[in-house]
Amino acid sequence: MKKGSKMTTEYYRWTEYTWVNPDVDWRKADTVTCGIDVGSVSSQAVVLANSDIFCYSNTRTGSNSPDSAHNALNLALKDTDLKQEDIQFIVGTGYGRVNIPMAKKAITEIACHARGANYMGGPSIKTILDMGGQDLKGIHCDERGKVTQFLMNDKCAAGTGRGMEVMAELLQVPIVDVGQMSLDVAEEPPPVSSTCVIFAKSEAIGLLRSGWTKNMVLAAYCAAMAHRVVGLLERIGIEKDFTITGGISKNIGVTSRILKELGIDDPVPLKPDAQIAGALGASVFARDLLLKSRK
Amino acid sequence: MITAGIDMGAQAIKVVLIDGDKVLARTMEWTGFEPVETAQKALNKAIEEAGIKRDDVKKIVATGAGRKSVPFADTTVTEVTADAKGTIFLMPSVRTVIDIGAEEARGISCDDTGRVLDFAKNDKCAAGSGAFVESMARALEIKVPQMIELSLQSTQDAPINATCAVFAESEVVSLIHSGIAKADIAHAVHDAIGSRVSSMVRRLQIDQDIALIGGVANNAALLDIMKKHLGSDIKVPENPQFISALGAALSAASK
Amino acid sequence: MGAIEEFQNVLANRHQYAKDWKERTGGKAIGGLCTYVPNEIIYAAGMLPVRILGSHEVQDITDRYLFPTVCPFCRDTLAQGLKGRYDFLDGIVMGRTCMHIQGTYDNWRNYIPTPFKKYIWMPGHVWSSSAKSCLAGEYKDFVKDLEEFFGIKITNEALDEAIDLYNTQRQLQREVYEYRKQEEPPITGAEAMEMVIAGQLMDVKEHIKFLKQLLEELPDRQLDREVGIRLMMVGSEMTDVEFVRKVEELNCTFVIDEHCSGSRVFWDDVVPQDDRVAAIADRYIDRWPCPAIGGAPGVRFKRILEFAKQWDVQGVLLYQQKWCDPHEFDIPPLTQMFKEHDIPTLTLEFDVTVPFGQFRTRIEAFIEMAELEVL
Amino acid sequence: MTTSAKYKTKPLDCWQWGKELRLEAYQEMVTGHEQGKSLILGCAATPYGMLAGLGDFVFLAGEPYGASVAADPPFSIPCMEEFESKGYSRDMCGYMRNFLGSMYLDKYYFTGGSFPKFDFAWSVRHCPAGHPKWHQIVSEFQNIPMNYIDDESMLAEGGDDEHRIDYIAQQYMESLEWMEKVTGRKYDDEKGIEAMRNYFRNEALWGEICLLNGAIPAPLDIKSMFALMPISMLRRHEEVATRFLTALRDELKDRIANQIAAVPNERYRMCMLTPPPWSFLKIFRYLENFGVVFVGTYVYLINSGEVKFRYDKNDVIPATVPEERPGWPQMKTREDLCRTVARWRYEHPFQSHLDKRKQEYIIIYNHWQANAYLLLLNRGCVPMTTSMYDFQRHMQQHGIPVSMFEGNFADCRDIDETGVLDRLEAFLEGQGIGKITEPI
Repeated sequence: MKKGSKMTTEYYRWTEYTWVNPDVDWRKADTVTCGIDVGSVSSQAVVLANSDIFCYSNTRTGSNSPDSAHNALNLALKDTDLKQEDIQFIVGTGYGRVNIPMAKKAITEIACHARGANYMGGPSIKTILDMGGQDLKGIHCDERGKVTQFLMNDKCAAGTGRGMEVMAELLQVPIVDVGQMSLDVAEEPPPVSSTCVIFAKSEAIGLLRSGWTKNMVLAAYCAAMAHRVVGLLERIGIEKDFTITGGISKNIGVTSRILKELGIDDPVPLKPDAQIAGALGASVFARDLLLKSRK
Repeated sequence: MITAGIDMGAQAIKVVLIDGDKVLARTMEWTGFEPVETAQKALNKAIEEAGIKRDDVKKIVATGAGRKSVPFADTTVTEVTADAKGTIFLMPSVRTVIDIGAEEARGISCDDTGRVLDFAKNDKCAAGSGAFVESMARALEIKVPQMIELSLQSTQDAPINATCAVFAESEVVSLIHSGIAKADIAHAVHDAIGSRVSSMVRRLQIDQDIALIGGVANNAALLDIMKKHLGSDIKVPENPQFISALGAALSAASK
Repeated sequence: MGAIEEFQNVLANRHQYAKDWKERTGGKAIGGLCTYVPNEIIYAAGMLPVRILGSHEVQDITDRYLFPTVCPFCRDTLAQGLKGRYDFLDGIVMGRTCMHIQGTYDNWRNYIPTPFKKYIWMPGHVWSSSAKSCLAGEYKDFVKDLEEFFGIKITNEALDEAIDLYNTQRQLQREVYEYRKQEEPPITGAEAMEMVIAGQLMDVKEHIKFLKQLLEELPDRQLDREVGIRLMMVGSEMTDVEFVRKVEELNCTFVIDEHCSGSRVFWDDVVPQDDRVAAIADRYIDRWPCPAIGGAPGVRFKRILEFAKQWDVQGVLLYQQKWCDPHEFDIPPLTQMFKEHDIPTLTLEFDVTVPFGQFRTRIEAFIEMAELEVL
Repeated sequence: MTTSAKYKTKPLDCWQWGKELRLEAYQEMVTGHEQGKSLILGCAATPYGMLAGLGDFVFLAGEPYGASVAADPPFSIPCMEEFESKGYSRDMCGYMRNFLGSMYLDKYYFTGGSFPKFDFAWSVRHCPAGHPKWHQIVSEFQNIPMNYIDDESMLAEGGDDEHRIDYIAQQYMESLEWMEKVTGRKYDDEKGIEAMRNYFRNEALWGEICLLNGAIPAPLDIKSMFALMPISMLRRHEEVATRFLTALRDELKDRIANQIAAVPNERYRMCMLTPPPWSFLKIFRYLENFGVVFVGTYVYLINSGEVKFRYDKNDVIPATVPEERPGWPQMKTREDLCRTVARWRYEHPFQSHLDKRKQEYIIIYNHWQANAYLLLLNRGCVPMTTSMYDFQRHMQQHGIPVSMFEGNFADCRDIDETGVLDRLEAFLEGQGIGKITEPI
């Protein structure tokens, strides 16, 4: 039982990265705060100097939260002269938020994503779709980025990052290429009938055997995923402006189809990075809490 | 008469060549994306191994999910029938056959001739299948064999509440995050499958010998748990993953 | 020992409690499925009414009896019977409501040895003018069956005493709920739950004794905890005290509830009349109904909203036992109703066991919405 | 190589007539209002003949409508998604989700035009909570009055039935008064009684027709039954239905006498308890390749049809109409009408006592000379699944082969078609039934 039995490359893996803002000197800042988002699949750390992003990182979550948090923070600080002890207040968020030793407070990713999206996209943003590793969240917030209502996917990781990874691995396609490939099809194939990771997998195998190209399968899967997400959003209702956060926000194959179904052509772009919304929001909260504690 | 049975599984294709009640060869290939070619390859290998010629093979019977797609098969038979036939041939005292495959689990009750009397399947849910173990292993960032070892070392119960494989995966992740030992999680995963499959099997009449077949039958941890759940010993034949193919080859003789 | 501890003991040793009671009094114990079983009549017969509840443990024993799309509560209760945990019962009584619990009763009567079995055909159209006489007829049959099967006599005196005791029990529990209106309730939601559930498991006289003790303790009972956000719990069956306790660790307190193992059980009294059984029947027709009693939700919705206002709740937890269609029907309109009154709601879908890790995020986020402190 | 018994076959002579009657009924649901008829929503088990007392009316039963929609996935899926987007759960009754979704979308299946507005809703609580709550959503959305009858006896046993029948009869009395109030019309007892007489007669006729399928070869197969049933389902109260069903019955007797089969290669007879998965009727065509004929389903034997089960004799015979039964009064007054309907409903309800039903399943199986049962574990229909495992056990104890599959009669997304066919093929192999290889 050899050949092709186990894939050698792990196609689902995306490369971890970090970013430092050259125009910000943290030593001049009155507050240096940090947010760490330990998600089910990826972890981010964002450091704010006053209200400016100083640096951030995006790493893969390991099987233990404290380590994942450390990795994320260390990577973020790697190319800087900032030390952990220089950070005045750290807020933890995400799946592992309760197990982040250096965090003074834990706040849910729902509040943090809203706050982070508000920071990056401005006060006009009212509806946020967060597509993470296993959770889908539809979030309503006010102009201050305060959550007014939210909805999460129930008991099923279908239509989430994990699902996409399984597909990438099955089709042996680098995860970063999935979105673009899914758009390179002559015409849109019918969506796969099941977004359940396991069944979509067997369905995909069936389709490939019946002669579909990888692109067609990816298109069908992205479409099904988008459809499921839209179903969730319809239950919470969409208000202008709309934006997407989380890992899948980088998968144009899914996002473009979601926007098409919703009839939205001008989603608010999130700069510098939609995937850090949670950690960024946590960092903003950290700053609020720090200032509050000084009063 | 020499006959061949081909099991067109979702993950692997298996071929068994028999002459009457004598097994001449067994081969297995990963299904890949051209199953028909793979099947042909596996068959040729088997013929080679058996040291016979293609024309010596008088009848070919295909079974398994992809059984209808084999152009060179004379006829087909469902996995349920094949499982029962193959198992009874090796273990005549068995009346209940449990087959846990990559994507579906089956419980079959049959008579002493291998005729199927009743059966239950959970083909709508992957939670009771080999794929479940694999995706859980992925969540634990270990390989399946490691997971089996760990499971056997478990000391604590950590029940997985989820009934859906995908959801269970997120639950496993949260168990990891809440600091539960990997061994106990591994055990919980096997227990989740074990309880699903055995509760399905318990819908059949079980009063005599039980056999576990299919690739997963080699999973000592799961076997252990199945025994506990069914409160009975469970027999495992040699080469359990070849039973369906064997059953198909046997049914060729009768068909 | 404080009254709450007493209740907790009964919960922890519920089956032993009933066995000891039988031992002590030489009386019989009758299990009840659903809240339309008239405890007054069972108690008047000198027997202990025991509400049959689940244990919230992972189980697969019911899978060959009930299709998995039967609600978790009904599967969990049947599992208890199949595991022999209720083998001390001398009888089981079912009050007709939804199909799910009827499935539980059907399998119970077929596969769990129980000497006395009674199915009470609860009228599902409580607004019909003949509903009361119909239920009175059912309850009179029930009295007759008890008398014949156990060779006893249920006297008017016994009925009067039982009616009086259960009205007292209801009255005292409502008084305890009054305390939950306070800015700093002296009793948590989990504790209140333990009180109400215990009342469905133990001898009403004894329950009353502890209720009185509790009412003496409450005025100067100090809880060393933050009240946090004031929540209401609305749904079908809820006996998972552990879940509620964990939720209340997240800076919130349940101050009121509307569900079939909480206030819905005890809120309405029996109004005495010459025909005692008819009086009891009237109570079960007039009480505010379970959603499985079809049509017009007005009654239930109105009271839910009144509760939310009187107890000054800041948020509502709507929980749904997966597959429970009667309640599924009510959740969207309930959500809408609260929305119109600016009370946020969080809906959670329950199964036999609760994946708290998953729910935690939603509950915390829900509480954060109400916490201005965070912003 | 298995060879199949060959029978003559020919289409039904009254097929065309039946088709017209069926289309008329569906048409009326659209045009009825313009013709000044009142349009009333109910469910399959509502004794809607009583409505005739209010004058001309068109009756739309929720379940058959939901079934028609479900049979057409491209129309059905958007309906269900619309319903779910309102926050309702996907595991609720499939008929209802199709019906309400089509109401919310304001798309009426039979015309594609807008969804009918009803004068009022009048349902029966035969699946506790289900139908009254379903109609409640309609009455709130369309702002129309609703009322319902509670009469399902399910597990009622022992004790005195009279107070139950009183209660049901009283509900009918109150319903009629309520109808007069909400429609402002005077209720004509004569008309109501007359229509209910037709209703009873046609139920008995349809029941008798189902029983005729006990003959070998079966003169009628389940697909034709599903096509003809709407007449007994939707027009039970009409005299024209009596004429049609009588003609159909006589033709079937004639087919039996001449050994004319519905399926020429019949060699293995199966029956069901429930409706089929409406989006998946091809299952029956597929099984004909194995020489399998479906001879009937229990649910349409007792719902939209009536038969008499003789538990002591272990057999089943055609039913008589209530007024011809010993001890039943002639219907003269409104009280008689309500009392008769109440007693009739109580004695043969949609959900009769489970123990009785178990016995009935065996009796009808034997009457139909069937070889096996096909059971559908119907997601989202509690009354039809709750005790299914128990029924299966009971059947197997009586030596009946049972094949069971999980699916949904009204939600195509819940059916794994290849999985089901695979399962059936395996089951038939166990029964020694393979595909018929020689051309039919």
